[in-house]
Amino acid sequence: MSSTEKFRSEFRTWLRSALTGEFAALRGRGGPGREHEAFAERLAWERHMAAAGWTCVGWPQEYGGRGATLEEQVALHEEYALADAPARVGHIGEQLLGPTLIAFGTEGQRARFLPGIRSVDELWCQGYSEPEAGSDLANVRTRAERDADGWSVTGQKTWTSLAHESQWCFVVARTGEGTRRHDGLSYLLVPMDQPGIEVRPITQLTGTSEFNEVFFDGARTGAENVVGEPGEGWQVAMATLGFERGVSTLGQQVGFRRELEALIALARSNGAADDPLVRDRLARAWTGLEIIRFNALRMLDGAAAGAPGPEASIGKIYWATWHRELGELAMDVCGAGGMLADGAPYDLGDWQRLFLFSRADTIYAGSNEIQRNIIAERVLGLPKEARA
Amino acid sequence: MSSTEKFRSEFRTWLRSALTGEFAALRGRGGPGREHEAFAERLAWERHMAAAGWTCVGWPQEYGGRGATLEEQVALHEEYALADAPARVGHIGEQLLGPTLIAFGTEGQRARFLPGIRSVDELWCQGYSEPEAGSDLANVRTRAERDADGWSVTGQKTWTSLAHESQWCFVVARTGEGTRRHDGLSYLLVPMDQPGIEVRPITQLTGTSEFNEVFFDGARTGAENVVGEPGEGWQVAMATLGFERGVSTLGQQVGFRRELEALIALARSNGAADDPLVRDRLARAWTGLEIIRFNALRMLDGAAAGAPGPEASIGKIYWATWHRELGELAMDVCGAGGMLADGAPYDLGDWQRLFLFSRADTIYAGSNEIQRNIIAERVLGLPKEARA
Amino acid sequence: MRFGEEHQELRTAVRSLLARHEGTAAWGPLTQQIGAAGLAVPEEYGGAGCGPVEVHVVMEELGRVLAPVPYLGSAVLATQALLAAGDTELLPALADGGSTGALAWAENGSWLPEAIRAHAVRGPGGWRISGVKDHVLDGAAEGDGESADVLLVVARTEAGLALFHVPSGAGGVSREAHTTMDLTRPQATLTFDGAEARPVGADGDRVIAQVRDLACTALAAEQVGAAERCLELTVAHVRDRVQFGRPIGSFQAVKHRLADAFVRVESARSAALGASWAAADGSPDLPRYAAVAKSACSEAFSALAGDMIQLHGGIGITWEHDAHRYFKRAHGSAQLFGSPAGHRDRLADAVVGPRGAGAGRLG
Amino acid sequence: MRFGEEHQELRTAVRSLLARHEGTAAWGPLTQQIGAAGLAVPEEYGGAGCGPVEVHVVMEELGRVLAPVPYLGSAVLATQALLAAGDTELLPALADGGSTGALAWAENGSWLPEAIRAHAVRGPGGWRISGVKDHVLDGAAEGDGESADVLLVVARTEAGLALFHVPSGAGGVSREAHTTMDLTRPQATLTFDGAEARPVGADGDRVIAQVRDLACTALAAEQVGAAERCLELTVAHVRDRVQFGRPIGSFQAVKHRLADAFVRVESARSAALGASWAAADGSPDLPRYAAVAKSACSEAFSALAGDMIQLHGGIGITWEHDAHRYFKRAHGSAQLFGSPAGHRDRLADAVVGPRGAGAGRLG
Repeated sequence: MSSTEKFRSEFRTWLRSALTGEFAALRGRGGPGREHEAFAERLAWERHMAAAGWTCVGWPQEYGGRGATLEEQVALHEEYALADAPARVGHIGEQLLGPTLIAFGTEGQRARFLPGIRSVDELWCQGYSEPEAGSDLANVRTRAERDADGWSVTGQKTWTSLAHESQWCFVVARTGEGTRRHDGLSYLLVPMDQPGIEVRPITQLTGTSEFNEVFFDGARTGAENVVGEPGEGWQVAMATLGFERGVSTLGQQVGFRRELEALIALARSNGAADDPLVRDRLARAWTGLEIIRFNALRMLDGAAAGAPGPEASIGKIYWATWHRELGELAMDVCGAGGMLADGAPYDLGDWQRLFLFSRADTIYAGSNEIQRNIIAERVLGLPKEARA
Repeated sequence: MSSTEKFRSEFRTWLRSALTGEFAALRGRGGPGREHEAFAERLAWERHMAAAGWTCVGWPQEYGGRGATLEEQVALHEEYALADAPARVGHIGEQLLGPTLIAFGTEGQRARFLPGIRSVDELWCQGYSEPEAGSDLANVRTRAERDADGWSVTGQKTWTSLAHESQWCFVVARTGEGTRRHDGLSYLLVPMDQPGIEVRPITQLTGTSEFNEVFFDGARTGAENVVGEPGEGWQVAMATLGFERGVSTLGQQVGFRRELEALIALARSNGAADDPLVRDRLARAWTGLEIIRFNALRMLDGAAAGAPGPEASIGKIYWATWHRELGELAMDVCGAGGMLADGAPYDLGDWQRLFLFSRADTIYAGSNEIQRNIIAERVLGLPKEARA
Repeated sequence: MRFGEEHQELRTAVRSLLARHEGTAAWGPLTQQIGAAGLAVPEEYGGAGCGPVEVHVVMEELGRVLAPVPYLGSAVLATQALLAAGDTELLPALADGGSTGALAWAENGSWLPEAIRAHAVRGPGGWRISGVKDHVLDGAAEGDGESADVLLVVARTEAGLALFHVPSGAGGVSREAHTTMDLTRPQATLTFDGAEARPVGADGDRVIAQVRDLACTALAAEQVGAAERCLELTVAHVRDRVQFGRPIGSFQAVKHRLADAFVRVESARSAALGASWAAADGSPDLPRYAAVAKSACSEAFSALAGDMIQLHGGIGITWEHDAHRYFKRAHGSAQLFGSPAGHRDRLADAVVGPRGAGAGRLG
Repeated sequence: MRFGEEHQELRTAVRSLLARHEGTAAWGPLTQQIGAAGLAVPEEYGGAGCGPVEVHVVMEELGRVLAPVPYLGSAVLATQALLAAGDTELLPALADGGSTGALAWAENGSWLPEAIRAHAVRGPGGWRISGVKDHVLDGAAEGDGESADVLLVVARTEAGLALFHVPSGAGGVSREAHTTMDLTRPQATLTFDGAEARPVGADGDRVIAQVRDLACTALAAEQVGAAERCLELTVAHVRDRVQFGRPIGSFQAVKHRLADAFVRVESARSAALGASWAAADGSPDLPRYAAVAKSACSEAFSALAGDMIQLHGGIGITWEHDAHRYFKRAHGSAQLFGSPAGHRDRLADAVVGPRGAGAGRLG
């Protein structure tokens, strides 16, 4: 048995025994559109995982990880999804901030923050997007001023998941004077529980709120809480995005597979599977799913797997578009019944949530349009767009 | 009976009696990919039509036409196609140059050229595209110099249909000094039978040659043969393109309908019609065909019908894309047999010709990309593309 | 296929009324001031004696603002069913908006006649209906709202399909209001358990086929209006929204996408107009054109609503922005009266001929 | 799914050889210098003992230049059929390129086993085959060219399908060369009328299923190579070609289209690699992966070849430019061994389960 398979088997065995008792009810909870579901219980579950050493497995051992290989991390993601374990709550710290600190942080920052992430005692949220900046980090308007005591942050962030539940936020703010575009940005770590921060939920098209607006009005953080050099936060922020598009997406195809299998089961039970057009689309969806998996395996096998480059854009466009189309197919499998919610006031069914939420897939974390620009310019070497 | 229906019935009756005897064998000849088929016979047929007063019916009576309404012209196109009459040879003069001269020509030009077009004694070809200019008339490099005796034209045109068969060519050439883009172009009428002109056929992807390159090396034409003011040829050329996208496309859906009906008949006979995916695509093709017809009827009914504006771009994108997809569907109806030609050396079947030729539909007469620019900027009012 | 001045006036009147009266509050003024409910009803029954072209205009305008009024359910479905069946009694109240009608038609998610299992039997006390009807527009209001008071039901009899009127307050009728994903178009499930019923006219197969064609035609017009509005709002957004130092509407990829969207909207409009004019002319080709219009306009509206969300970026997936309302209406209206694929299947039967092998599910 | 150094070397060797030897002239050097025909043949039969991954590399390279060599027909179809059937006698000649093999398989435009009507009967003088085989790659050369000399035929016997060898020069065999739309891949129709035949191995059903999977996998790799080349040539063209005062490759609509094309090519490559590695591993999932690869790569290549013509504009539809050759190969290779829809149908049977109602035509 390869070391990956040993790792897989060990985790599977642990999961089987752990996801029982009080935790058994958590199976399948907290998925897309249901992020707030049983939050406290999921937090408890994740701390249970941490205690057994199953969080942050990809981190080096010196920072509390297991130094797991990419193959092993994928195996863990797969087994986690196969067990129908609940959606993670500490993933932003584990998958985004942790690797960023390991790559760019000071030893002091690592010592202060990594243990809390690993033990799931401190949750993190991401302060990148702004209402006027959209996908363009160069347009960030949130400002941070350095004074005797540290940093004072003022501005507005949006599309911040888990802002209500998090203790900390990593914020990209403008600190350089008179500069535009990528220069003069800094990457700050800001505590959430303070008077200078207000969180307002954004109600989404499902009627639920998984994202928030976060208002900073002279919010404070210590002088030591800047990652990388002040003014060079863009490089750090881009690396974090690279982590987001890299390792964290490798396991997602397991979740996609479960969605597709559930959809096929629905189509079988309601007769849609006898419709040749639906069958063709289901087979097409299956084809796309295998390609998502092979795309991910190629990234894993490639030298670039550790530091995802423009190639990651292929995977993002492909799976985002695939998932959106799965939502459309799901509604066609549902047929006319897909018009009706499960109940009042606006309790949508799983397939409706998929249909609606998957519209965000091609927008967030670098929209399809942004990804196409990246591919065209960085991979194909086509001329840059003329700028006004 | 409406006047249109009377006109239709009169033409149908004439066609039924005329397309007999020696002409009966011309049914269905000369379609896309077969433009050279039975050319002399088709010319004779078209002169026969002219003698009966059925050419140039949309022209005003004073220029030899019947002043037929747009509805009547459509009816004529429909009946012509329904009778499976051979592809026209004089259409470039009748539909493009004639209306241009009527709108922009001098009385002398009208008197000199319109009768020959109407009687089909003189055929015309179009000298717009150039190898380096592509779809952008502003990049025309062919030059015309004015001297004591008239104009001397030097340059190269391409994608010129019927150049071998035509007596005259309308040419867009640069006559202004040092100017770029749309200024300084002139619209010249140049006789083809002279030493300064050489015609070379372009072999296309079907292995046949429907288009030509035309080389002008000091080709001569008289001083009187400029349409509109010298240097203002762009406006004239654009109006001609408007005629091309306007009236002449109104009847084409009849030909499309015949193609689709033949494809359905093939699908019925080879069993493809039992394939639900093929059925769905055939029904989709039928839907598109009705939309092409309704698009054309709306243009007819609209105030803009006389001078097609940017709305014509809708029709062009729609039918070109539809026709290209019909070619793809045709090959899927043919199945594996579609890989084999009818015979050596490279005698393709009708469906293969449709498949290959329809790729040109989205390129010529304003590519889909050009049409999208026109719609975005002129109809939707979106900002112009930044220019280098 | 050209609108006359009177159509433009009607359009202007409806549009300005809908700008003044939002939501369900528009229904009163629409019926009383414009007589919208009776537009397509002959004058002798209290209507304006107009027809499908005027309905087309009204539906386009209602679609633009996703007006949550019972026009489609009452003024199109119920009214056209009564007209097709030759009723004279119930029409006046529907035409002046004093009553609201609902047509109980679909069963098990299908609007195909062969899906109808509800049956009516004639007993000593008259006709009695039993069965379960889905997706009844305005069939029951949620909470304390009002439900349609003129209830029409398509049911199977020994002689084939027939249209019935179930009197207000009849026993054996239960109405269950649903929460719909598209909150602007209420639907109900109606259950009949030996409910008292009165037959309306004869030849229910013809009635239901005609109602289907007119309903699809009207709904296609609504889809065009809504799709057009998606395009307008999106064009306005991309002109205003600046990213990377430029309005995003100056990026060619955005421009071309919107150009394609324009082609899609205008081609859908052609399909819808073609069906509306065929309906006005009483063309025998209406069934085909209605299938063309319903399938093409459903797909165009869905595409436009999807483009609208994508090109609005993050704001497009919030509840505050209207994009999601159009997106949900696009889904619901595509499913209503049969999916695009279902209509193409019907079209294929007509233009390709029946299938040799067994047919698939014909949604 | 990572190529090793030896694969890169093989790729470089094939690419540079194909650059030096154009057209059919490449076959001699390919077989003699690189041993391409025997790559996937065990060493004891004169091959290199490699497998599907090496075949993948060669097919990608052949696809890039649309090399008109009998690799697919002889080194894949015929050779793999013999390997699957357990033949040892004919393999060496195919492996060293001394002979060229052809597999007569499809009938009536279908590669499905159930379409096979050719039958073999055992008489006093041995086995005799009768039937008509379509689309036999390299089955007969046009004019005076050479035809395959190792002729294998799949035919029905009382015990099911079986693979037969029809000896060179056997009576009752007629070969008709076709003119193909894609002139770079010759096809023939072979008619057998009681032709003498020798059975090769047993269990023809298993043999043909395995050949189908390996053939689809190899062809998918060829499609990826060709699609990649379409993209390269198109990217080079749009960088050079100036219109409206700018290289057309600087227009965002062109850039995004090519970005989508890149996603398509690379995703197709993932599908093809997945199948090749599964074949190399002897994975029981190969049939599913082969169907995924063949359908996805067919559609990707067709899309790329179409984009190539469109983005080249007028020059793209001339005979002089290579675009049409790729376009025709895309069509032909999509049809070969079953259409994309046909493979998805097979996939649907596996992952969705059998249809309830009667199935449609399974191309």
